[in-house]
Amino acid sequence: MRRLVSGIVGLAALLAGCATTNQDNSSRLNLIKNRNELICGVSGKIPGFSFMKSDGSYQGLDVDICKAFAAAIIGDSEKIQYRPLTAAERFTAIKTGEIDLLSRNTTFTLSRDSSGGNGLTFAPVVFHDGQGLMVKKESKISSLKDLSNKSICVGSGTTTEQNINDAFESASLPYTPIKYQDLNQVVAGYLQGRCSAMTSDRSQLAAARSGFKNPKGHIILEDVLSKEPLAPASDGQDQKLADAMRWVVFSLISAEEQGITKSNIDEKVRIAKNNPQLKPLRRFLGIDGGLGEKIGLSNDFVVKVISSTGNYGEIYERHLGQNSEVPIPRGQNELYNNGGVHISPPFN
Amino acid sequence: MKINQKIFLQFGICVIFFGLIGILINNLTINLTRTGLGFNFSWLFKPASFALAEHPLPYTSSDSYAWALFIGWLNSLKVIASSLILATFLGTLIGFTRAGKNSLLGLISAGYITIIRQTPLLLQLMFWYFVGFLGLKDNIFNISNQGIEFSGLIFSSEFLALLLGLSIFTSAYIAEVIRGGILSVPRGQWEAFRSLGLSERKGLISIILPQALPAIIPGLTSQYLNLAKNSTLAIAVGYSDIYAINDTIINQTGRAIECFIILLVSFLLLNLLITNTMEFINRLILKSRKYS
Amino acid sequence: MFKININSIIFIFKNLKKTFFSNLFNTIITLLIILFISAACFNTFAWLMFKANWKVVLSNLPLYAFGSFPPNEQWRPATWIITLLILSIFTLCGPEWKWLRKNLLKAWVGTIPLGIYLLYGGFGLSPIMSRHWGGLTLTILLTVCSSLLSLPFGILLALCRQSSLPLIQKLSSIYIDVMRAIPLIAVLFFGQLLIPLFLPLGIEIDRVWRAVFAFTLFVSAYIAEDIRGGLQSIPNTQVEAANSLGLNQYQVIQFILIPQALRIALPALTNQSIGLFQNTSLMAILGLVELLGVGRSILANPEFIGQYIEVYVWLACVYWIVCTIMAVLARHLEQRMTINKANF
Amino acid sequence: MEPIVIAKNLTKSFTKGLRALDNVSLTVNQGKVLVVMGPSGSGKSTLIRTFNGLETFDKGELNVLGIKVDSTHDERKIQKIRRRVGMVFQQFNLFPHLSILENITLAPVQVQKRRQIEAEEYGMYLLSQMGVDSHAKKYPSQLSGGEQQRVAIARALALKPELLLFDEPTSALDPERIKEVLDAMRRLAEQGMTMIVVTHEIGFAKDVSDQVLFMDSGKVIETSPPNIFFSNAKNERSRKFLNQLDNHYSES
Repeated sequence: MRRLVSGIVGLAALLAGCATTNQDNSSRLNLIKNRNELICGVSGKIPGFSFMKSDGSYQGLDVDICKAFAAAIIGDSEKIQYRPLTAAERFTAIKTGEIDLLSRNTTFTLSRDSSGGNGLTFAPVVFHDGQGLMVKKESKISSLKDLSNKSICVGSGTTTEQNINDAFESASLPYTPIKYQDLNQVVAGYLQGRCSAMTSDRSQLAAARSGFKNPKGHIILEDVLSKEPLAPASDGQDQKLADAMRWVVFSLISAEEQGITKSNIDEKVRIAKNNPQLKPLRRFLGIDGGLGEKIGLSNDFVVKVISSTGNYGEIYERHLGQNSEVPIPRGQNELYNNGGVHISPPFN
Repeated sequence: MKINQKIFLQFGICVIFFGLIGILINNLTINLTRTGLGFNFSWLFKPASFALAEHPLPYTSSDSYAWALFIGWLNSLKVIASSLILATFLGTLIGFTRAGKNSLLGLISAGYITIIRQTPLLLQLMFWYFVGFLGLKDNIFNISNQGIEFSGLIFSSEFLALLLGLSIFTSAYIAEVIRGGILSVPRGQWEAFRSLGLSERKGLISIILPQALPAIIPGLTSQYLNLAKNSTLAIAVGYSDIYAINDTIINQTGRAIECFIILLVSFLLLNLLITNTMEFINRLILKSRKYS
Repeated sequence: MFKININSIIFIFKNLKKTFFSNLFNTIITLLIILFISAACFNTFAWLMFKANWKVVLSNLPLYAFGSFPPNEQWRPATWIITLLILSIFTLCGPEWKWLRKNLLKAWVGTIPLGIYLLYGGFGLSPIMSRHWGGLTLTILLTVCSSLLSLPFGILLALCRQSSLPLIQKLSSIYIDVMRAIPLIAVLFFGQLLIPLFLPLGIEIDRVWRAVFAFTLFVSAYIAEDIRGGLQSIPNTQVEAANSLGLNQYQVIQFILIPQALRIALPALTNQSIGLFQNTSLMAILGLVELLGVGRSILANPEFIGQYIEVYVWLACVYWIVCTIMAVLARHLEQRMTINKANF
Repeated sequence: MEPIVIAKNLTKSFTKGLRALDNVSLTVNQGKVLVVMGPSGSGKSTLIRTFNGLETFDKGELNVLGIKVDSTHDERKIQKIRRRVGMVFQQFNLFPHLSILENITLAPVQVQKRRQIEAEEYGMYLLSQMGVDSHAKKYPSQLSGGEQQRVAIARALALKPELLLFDEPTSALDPERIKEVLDAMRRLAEQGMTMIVVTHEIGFAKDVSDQVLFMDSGKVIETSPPNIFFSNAKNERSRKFLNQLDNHYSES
């Protein structure tokens, strides 16, 4: 009997050994190109960032970032498969290769970025946010202290949950967290009066408030519980994909800085081609320098990106601008030379 | 010859089976090393750093993940135990009215059963919570959308919605089990107690029900097990049961495999608890029948 | 189920009268119940007609039905659903039993490849990726595929559990018992998030099929137990009779045991598939945009924030109608079967 | 005269030490009808069930249609025997999920690999022989017991067997149905079918059988031609048994 068991174990081990896949340094970048499709993890439930329209398509800032990546990597901003993900499953989805990258209101933090933590790598921040609290005007709550012993509606499995805990704990205020699975449940809980306040990123609070019947009846408290720089992320082991993502985001910012827009990109390319002196512009648009190849993309990736999504300012204006459904003042999301914090390193 | 063949067949199947498992585990280890997570349980003793709305035992966010999971398990147990009692009560009541003579009540309970059985539990839970409990605007008899305060004890509306949703859903199934049990008692028994002059109610309780119990208990057990499993839908109404806490922890630590194993073990334990209790009850019933 | 003819109404009224007049207590109870029910009905009606805002349902009907399937290709899932409906009607008022068994069964099995072809496209239709599948279409696809896949699995497991080989018997018992002990959502979680961890790099299974796989793993354990019950209630004399005719072990299983076990287990099996249909709603928690998932997605649209009561009521109605159709079909099938009821 | 069944010293004991078969030896020649009688629990059923391998035995030898079987119970040999030996059961044991015709054609098509049409033709012929051909499309539960038993005989005949075993074929039937089954069996005997019949029907045994074998407690007590057995049984126990049977039938 023992011989039988050891034989089985041995055989199983042998079979397992045969099945070991060759661990070369192949990047997901090639996989995406071969597949001719980008699998992009989004939330699908956050107005302004990613939500489903009545025709079933996704729309929002996060979605446009996905499109920019698809344009850069594949050359076609429509070749995307969107995966709506819950907050809880998003990192597992990246680690298991279920999605190529994540563009889903994800806060850039040390433990998520590090190999000892969640093992991701973040692209540059696409939206600077901060966690806030929204309360009803009639409740006369004006600061964190007024929320002592009150219930607060939180989305589960997010940094918001941790931040609110840290904030109340450091102020030694007791509170009751009511945890829901996604934002519209948090909104429902808050509107129905289950909680005295709801907490989320301030952008999401604003977005949610814009959909309320009486937006003026709700105020977002001045207390900012945390910095929430939201950034796309990919698997930390995949340096090539991370590089590509990083510079696609920078290209959006840099294009706004240089005044290159969706409508004038062709014009700019023509000008750059005819003027050998415009060295920085020629490098940026991939006419000189071969920058794109260095990060595994085509040299003219910037042209593809801008002509399909426009620059960062255009994307912002489309989904979060004054005339959009979810108006959020640009504030610190302006460029560095305009009072904000977005800046792109040089394309050299 | 025959026996050898059998051993050979089993050996072959073993090789294939364990080989497959070997391949899968091998893939898992490769994938886990790739993600840099590895496989261990030492994180269980790090501080959880999230708060819980409901904790039957003292809990703060600086307690360990293990303690948080245990609290979750207790929360599950709490809602399972209480809805088990409520569901049995409701189910028996509806089962009786369904098998009883009052046709109006019978019609109502039949309607109740079709509505409850033909819509998904998840939807029902969300309905009870978001529409039912959160819809309560005023504070009547200490009932508000914050929950119910009952002589110092506070039951949150999440707990109550889950309790109510699970109980109502399970009661429709229990009612059918009870009805089946009652119908399994020979018609002659009804005639017998009626001819003795016993009232319908008394006859049902003292003559029919005891005889129906052996047919009812197994069905009841499986409904209880279903209830326990369905309690994991707590996540949809914001109640911190074992699954919801596992979910939060997976999100914070990324330890999906470990958490899944913990979930498996906790449910195997729950199952053992329920089946053994029911078996004990079953044996008690059988014993009492022998003496009588 | 709701066949009410004049006679039965008269009967009900007579009965009502009897309970109504039998004593004061009953009278009060009856009155209270009637009062309560009519109040509830009136309130519901008033809400349905005047208070509710049905725009959230009406303007999103294609979304509920087909998810984000491209509008000009929506005839494809529509064709499939209509085919299923027509088949249901045929089965309900079907002709002779024998013809029914020979051809309708094939037709039902044939709806799966038809559905997959219509959804995926290819061979003359433009290909559509599974990310576009959603709504009722996806719900039905999940139900139909999982139930038809889990049937053979369940039969195999049941046979293994009855096997005379101790090892196989143990393995399948462990599988069945463990599967029946854990909650469905855990299995679906496994399917969505853990299966990729067990696959080598570069091999991916579509998330819809992973859901189907997880449902199959789960449901087949339950089906196995139902079939086992059926197998156990087949008297041993049937096997003896078959043996005496020279049928070998496999022929006995194929021609005698499985057909009879399936007939006995039929009510349990149809209940499983109705349960499965309802349980596909759990995929909404795990991020698939099936019927409930569509509802949740729509609620995130700034235009419809906070209108969840309408959405829930609407979804409950859809689920209820489909489940009732399934239940009626199932009962019809069972009645057809009882004509040839086993005489043991 | 070729022997179809030769049993030598068959012995089978149950776990409690009781003997179901105790040193049973017998020979049945081609074209002969052997009737086995005995009180219930005497091992008659066990005996004929060993002939097509439904029961095993511990000691002894068995030769059916030239195929030798011993206590190892070789599955392949038993399969060969079963293809050439038909059996009719007390409870008919028709397959309830198959129509009458399907019941009959199943084995010829699946075991003997005959063509469906051919099997159906022959099946219809057998059914008409048994007088139940009008029920071919019906299901077993729609037939009376006697009809079912005649179908069961037709089913056993469908494999064109060289030996037919009957295990109390009439004891589950109403008295008025017994005759139609016995008549069918009589006709088979006239056509020269070799048969081993466990039955309590004295009339049938007297008229049709060539030999009567009397068993008690697993032992063969007596083997005699019917005229001798019924008029002048050698053994005390046989006589007692016959007396009881007579009483029973005169009462009923």
